[in-house]
Amino acid sequence: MVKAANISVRVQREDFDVAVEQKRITNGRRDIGAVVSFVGLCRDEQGTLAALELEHYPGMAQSELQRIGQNCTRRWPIQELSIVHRFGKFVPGDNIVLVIAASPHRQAAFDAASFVMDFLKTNAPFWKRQHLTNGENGSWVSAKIEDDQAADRW
Amino acid sequence: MVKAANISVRVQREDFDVAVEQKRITNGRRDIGAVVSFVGLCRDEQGTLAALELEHYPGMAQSELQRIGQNCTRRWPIQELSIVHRFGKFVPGDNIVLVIAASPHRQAAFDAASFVMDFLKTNAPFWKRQHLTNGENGSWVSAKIEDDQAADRW
Amino acid sequence: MKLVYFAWVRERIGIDEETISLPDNVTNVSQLLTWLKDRGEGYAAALEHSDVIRVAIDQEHADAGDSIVHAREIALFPPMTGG
Amino acid sequence: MKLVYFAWVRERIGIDEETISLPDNVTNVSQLLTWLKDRGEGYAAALEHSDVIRVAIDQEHADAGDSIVHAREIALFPPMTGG
Repeated sequence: MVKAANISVRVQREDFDVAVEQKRITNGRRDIGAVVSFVGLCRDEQGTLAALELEHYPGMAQSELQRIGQNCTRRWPIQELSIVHRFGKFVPGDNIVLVIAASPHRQAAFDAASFVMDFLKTNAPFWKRQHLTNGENGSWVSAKIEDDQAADRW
Repeated sequence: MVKAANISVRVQREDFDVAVEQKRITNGRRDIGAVVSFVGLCRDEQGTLAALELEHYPGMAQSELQRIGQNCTRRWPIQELSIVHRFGKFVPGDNIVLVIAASPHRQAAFDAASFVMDFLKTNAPFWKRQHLTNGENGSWVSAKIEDDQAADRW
Repeated sequence: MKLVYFAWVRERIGIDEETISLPDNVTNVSQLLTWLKDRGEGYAAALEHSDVIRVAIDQEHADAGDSIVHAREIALFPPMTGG
Repeated sequence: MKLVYFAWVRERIGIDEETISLPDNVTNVSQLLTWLKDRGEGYAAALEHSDVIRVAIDQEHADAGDSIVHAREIALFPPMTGG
């Protein structure tokens, strides 16, 4: 049997260190078989993005991520689940979000991390606005239909 | 357009450092949106396993992982793919395998890492034998039907 | 009752939050949106396409028919784009 | 032609590798397995259930009907259990 999952959720301005988070999960344990980590970064393929600003709903951001985590660990045999979501201003290359799932089994770890990301996209109260290199500032990023579809598949 | 993927494959006795591998992939880049990493560890839930020994087919292990990597990056828009597989002796908690996939898009990164793990399990020439805490030594781990099924879904 | 606004809903309405007293006949989420729309130009612009507006009651996602009678804090915001 | 063995195939046969000359009528993978089975007790034990034995020709996975005529190195091993 897999013991009840530990769920850790943080909403913060500061950067995170994937290695530190991963070590906190696996250190000294003998029962973890698979660790899947997802890092979402601020991306700029065409050189048009100067910065992203991420607004969030304090309090609800934390509790909604916790709810997503609980739904996830009810569904898969997960030993440890960590979710870290940043807010504030980002330039391309910056870390935005981290999800780590540890399980005895690889498919559960993959599914859990993927599930959390899909629901985080559609349900966690964060909003992005972009500042462009051409000086155009402040347009809000539109929600994607594909993100709703990704969450619907679970 | 996503540029042709860089595929890095290593078969080694030494441990790997997830953080170092991940940094090598993302450092100084602005075009990566998602990094999925998978770490497979030597696991012992019941306290019966003293150690695992991993035998491999030198040369073929490397080239088969490379082939799996190429099949993967042909299929998804992957920017960077790293595969590290260790051989030798392991105790519970030790790292065995690492797969990191970087992509502009999260689903591609998840699928790529999962695809590589599924085919690595069924196609990469590595064999595990277990040494038990009760002194029983050397029995070979049997291949799992579920692993073949996991590879068949792609 | 406290109302809080985020992202372009906040920008169009022009304030982060406000405390209001609702008329007795405004008891659920969709009635609240209809009532707010008439409070001025900013509200009308923010709630023009009220079907895309998401609502949270006491920091949990809510649907159009959900009761707001016992709510302490109601949030209005556009579809989320985090991650 | 060089033959290499891994895991319990290696253990049952009792050697890591060997160089052999094949008779002219052994030209594909399944003929090789049948021929090897008759070479002694260890071979018989290793290849008892020859349908589970995996074969690689020059370090690429091969099927039962694949030709071995131009092979330099043929490997025999059980189903893989890495990862």
